[in-house]
Amino acid sequence: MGLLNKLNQPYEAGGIILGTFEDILNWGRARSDWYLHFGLACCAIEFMAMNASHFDFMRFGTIPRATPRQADFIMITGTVTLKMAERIKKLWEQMAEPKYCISVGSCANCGGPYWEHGYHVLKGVDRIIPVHVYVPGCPPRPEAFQDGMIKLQKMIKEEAIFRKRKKLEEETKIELSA
Amino acid sequence: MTINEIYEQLKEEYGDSIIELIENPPCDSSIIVKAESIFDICHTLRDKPGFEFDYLMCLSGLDLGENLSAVYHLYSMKHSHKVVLKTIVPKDNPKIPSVEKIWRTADWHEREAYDLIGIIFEGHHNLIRILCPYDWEGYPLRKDYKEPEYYHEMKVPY
Amino acid sequence: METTNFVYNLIPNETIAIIVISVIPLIFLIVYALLAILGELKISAWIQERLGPMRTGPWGILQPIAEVVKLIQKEDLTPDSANKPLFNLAPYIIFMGAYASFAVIPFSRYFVPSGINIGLFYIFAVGSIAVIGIVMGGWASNNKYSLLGAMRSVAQIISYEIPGAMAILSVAVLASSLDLEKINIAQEGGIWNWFIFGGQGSWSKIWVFPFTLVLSLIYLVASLAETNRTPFDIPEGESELVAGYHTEYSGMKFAMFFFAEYANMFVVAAVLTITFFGGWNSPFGNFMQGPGWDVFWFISKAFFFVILQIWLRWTLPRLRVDQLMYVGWKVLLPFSFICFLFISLFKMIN
Amino acid sequence: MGEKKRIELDYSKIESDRMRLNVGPQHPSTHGVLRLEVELDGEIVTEVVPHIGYLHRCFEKHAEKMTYPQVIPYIDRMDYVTSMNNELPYVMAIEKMLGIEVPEKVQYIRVIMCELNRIASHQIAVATFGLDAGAFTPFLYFFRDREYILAIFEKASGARLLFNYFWIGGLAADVHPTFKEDVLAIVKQVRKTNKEIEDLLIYNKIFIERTANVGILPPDVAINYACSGPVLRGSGVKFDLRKNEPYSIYDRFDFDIPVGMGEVGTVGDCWDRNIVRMREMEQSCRIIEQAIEQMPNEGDVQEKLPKKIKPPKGDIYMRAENPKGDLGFYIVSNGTDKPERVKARGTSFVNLSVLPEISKGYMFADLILILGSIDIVLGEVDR
Repeated sequence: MGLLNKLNQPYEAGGIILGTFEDILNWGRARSDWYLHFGLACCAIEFMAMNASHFDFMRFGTIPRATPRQADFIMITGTVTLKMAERIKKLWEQMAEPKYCISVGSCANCGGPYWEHGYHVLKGVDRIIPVHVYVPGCPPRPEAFQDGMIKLQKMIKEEAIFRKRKKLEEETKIELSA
Repeated sequence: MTINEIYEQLKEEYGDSIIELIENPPCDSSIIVKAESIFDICHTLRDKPGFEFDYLMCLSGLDLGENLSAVYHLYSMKHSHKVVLKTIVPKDNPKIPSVEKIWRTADWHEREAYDLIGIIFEGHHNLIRILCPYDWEGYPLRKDYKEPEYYHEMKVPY
Repeated sequence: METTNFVYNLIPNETIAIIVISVIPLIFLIVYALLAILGELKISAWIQERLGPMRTGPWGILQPIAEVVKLIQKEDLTPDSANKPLFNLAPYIIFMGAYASFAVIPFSRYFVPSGINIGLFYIFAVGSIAVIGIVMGGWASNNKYSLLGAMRSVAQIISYEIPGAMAILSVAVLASSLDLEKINIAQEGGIWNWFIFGGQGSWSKIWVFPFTLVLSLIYLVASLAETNRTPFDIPEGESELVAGYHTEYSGMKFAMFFFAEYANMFVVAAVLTITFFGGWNSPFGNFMQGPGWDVFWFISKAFFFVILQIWLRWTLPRLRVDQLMYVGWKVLLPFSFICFLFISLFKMIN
Repeated sequence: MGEKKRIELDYSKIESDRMRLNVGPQHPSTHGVLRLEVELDGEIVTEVVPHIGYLHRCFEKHAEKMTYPQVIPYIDRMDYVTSMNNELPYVMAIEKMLGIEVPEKVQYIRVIMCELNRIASHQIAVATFGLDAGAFTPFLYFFRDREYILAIFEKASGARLLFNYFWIGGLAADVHPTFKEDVLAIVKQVRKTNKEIEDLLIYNKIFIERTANVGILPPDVAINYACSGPVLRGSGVKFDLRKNEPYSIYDRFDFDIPVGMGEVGTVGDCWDRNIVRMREMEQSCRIIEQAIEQMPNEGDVQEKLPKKIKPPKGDIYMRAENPKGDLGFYIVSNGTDKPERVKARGTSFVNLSVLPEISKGYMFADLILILGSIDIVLGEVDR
């Protein structure tokens, strides 16, 4: 909606209100992540197990959506082949902002066991779409999935909505001084 | 029926088209047949009483270096006997008659062999790539295959 | 007994009072929708031996609020090839259809937003507006899945409205009125006077009981179909049509569909409550009867049916299109006609 | 409810526009990354063209570059829900070429693991089939139980999904001391859940209406398409490699082959294929119980093998009964420690090819169910 655009004016003052407001907005986005599950291979089965009663992915406030339009993050679970890569790119483009990506499993991260002779395997989904969280493993245990989810939530919570540039500057200053 | 009996009977019927019987236990024995007559032989094997190989277990393509080869593993549900047929064709003219009309399951097997090895099955109704993308170049399972640098602007090697 | 709206007593100015009266259902609707979403998440989790959302607030009870906060921030996509005016209009029409029904729903004898004498008729009329929104959204999305979903949905809602209406009509016959308040008042005096047991009257009403029972079941089934809930959720059947008619919607527009679905669930549950289950009346006669209890009884009965819908959703498989039509036209419709006929005869004899 | 027959449309009499719909590769119910090009006349499917290869990971190319034991992890990743069963024919083929007899204890552990994995695989199959029909809850009940089975695998091999447990000439490691009790407890739990699912889903009126008389596969067509496993048995053909061509030690156990009988519809419909899976779980339980009883406690789990495994020159085709059907490996050895060619006869690959044949003339919603009843795993289709 247009709400964000209006608030995104370069205010100089008003830090507290915007800061609190930012926290609330970030809280909402971090706590209610609907996902587009892009099940490709073995990791998808682990992901199904993760959705099931033992691990219960919905505890994190996630709801599976079948259509990319309503999803907040895409979960790439499995080997990305060259034939598939273009579809993933298309789906990523169909998703509504703000959007995130979790790459699960060695195959999606870097090609996994297929990195050497895999003539038809894309060596890492980050070659076509931006990835926010990598979950290693072949396949990762459900606990690793949960850790990835918590990492994503943490990342969203610390995101800057207003005065992005200023925050970035501060962050780089801290990094440089450290 | 053992593979030797099948070989004898086929030899009787087809003569020169049946080249030889290879036996090397503990591995499988196989009958090497000429590529041109594979359709007729398969037809006989499926329909003639006593053979009745109604089940095509597997159809594999092989790269033998100079030649390409197609291997047919047949099974009979009625008599529970098996036979392995092999055909060898030169790499520059890899044409084998399709057995898709005999066993419908051969449809996808042949498309796969065409896709990965590059054997052309004559008489197949829809011989297009099946596993690789339709615009893929080369036959990946050939020994001399080199993977492409780029596919649709995506880098292929690591 | 003439009912009065307590808001008019509180606020002398009529214009302000009307605004307040129309806002109260909206607030109720929003609160209810948040509760229902949480209920859906939690009930489904309990049925499936899970916990459901746990990390947003204590026991995850703030989950629906987080969802709303998020949906507000989502980008509002309009596909390039979509018909933009219709695409943007559709969610509002659907929501309007659901919200307009609240104008006549009597929460208590002291709070009836608009006491018109054709309440039942009105609910059915505005309920059908949603169909226009669905077909608009489905067609304007320019997506084949949306179109298929919208077409299925229209066929389904229209065909299930008839048995539903027949069921409601028989109540109108029993109560001799289409006015929702009068229907409520006609069921006063304990559980035996509810229309599921034939309304007020002598013991001879026991003959009506099988027919009213069947009719209330018919209405329950038809209402499931009208709100696109399982086992009749084929318009948005996830395993076939991705997300049905709202496949291309994102952000707040999708939230409108979402809200409208839950609002519709409440409307059908409320109609069922009013027509067959005594509305605001206490099941114990004069015990626990009063202005406050009215609201309590009405809402708890309606929530029971909402929970029933959620329960069914997580238990049953989905029907197919042709089976759905079969059930609607060849099973429910003849049965509802037969029951209606008997109830009318009974009313004539009495 | 309504008579559901395959609808034959006569286009000489009616004129209607047809719509081409693309289902997949990202679709909630294509069981992974299958893409179907569907031609619809209203809701009726007039043509289905499956496009596969979206998960073509070229396992066969890798196998040529690896030594024989190194191929096993790739075989795990082929049909990733039945890894134990995948490994079995491969190691049996190499063992046969090398002429190795594996120890008695290993045979029993292999059989028990395979049967447990068969149960786990069938649980996923029935669960996702229910999901296709819109029933979400049975899915979670099955996955709850599957976790217990995975716990056994994890205790034995250290992995939850892709085990690399069957090695040539034996096993990677011995089982846990409490193995027998754990397995018997699971068998009990599986039976309990199956009862529950039968009440909740299998004999549900709506479910029967949806699946009976849908996607009928006649036995002769099934054999001609070389279907196997529950797809073939659902059509009433009593064929199971464990009985017809016993490998490993399957001839020592007493069990039945369930076949589709058309109890609620026609022989070979979706319901039959599904019930065969349910009943096979029971038979697997029987096999496990017998195997646990007969299994020796003492013994080694690994045969002494040369450092480099070099099977003699030649080729071998070995097949075994995978949960999804008969899985075959055609292995060509050139006498070195790397195989010349490993070709896998993917069960799902062959079973899937029958889909266009049996889905024409049904509704679009039925197509999804027919696909679900075939129970494919795209990892094996595309390899």
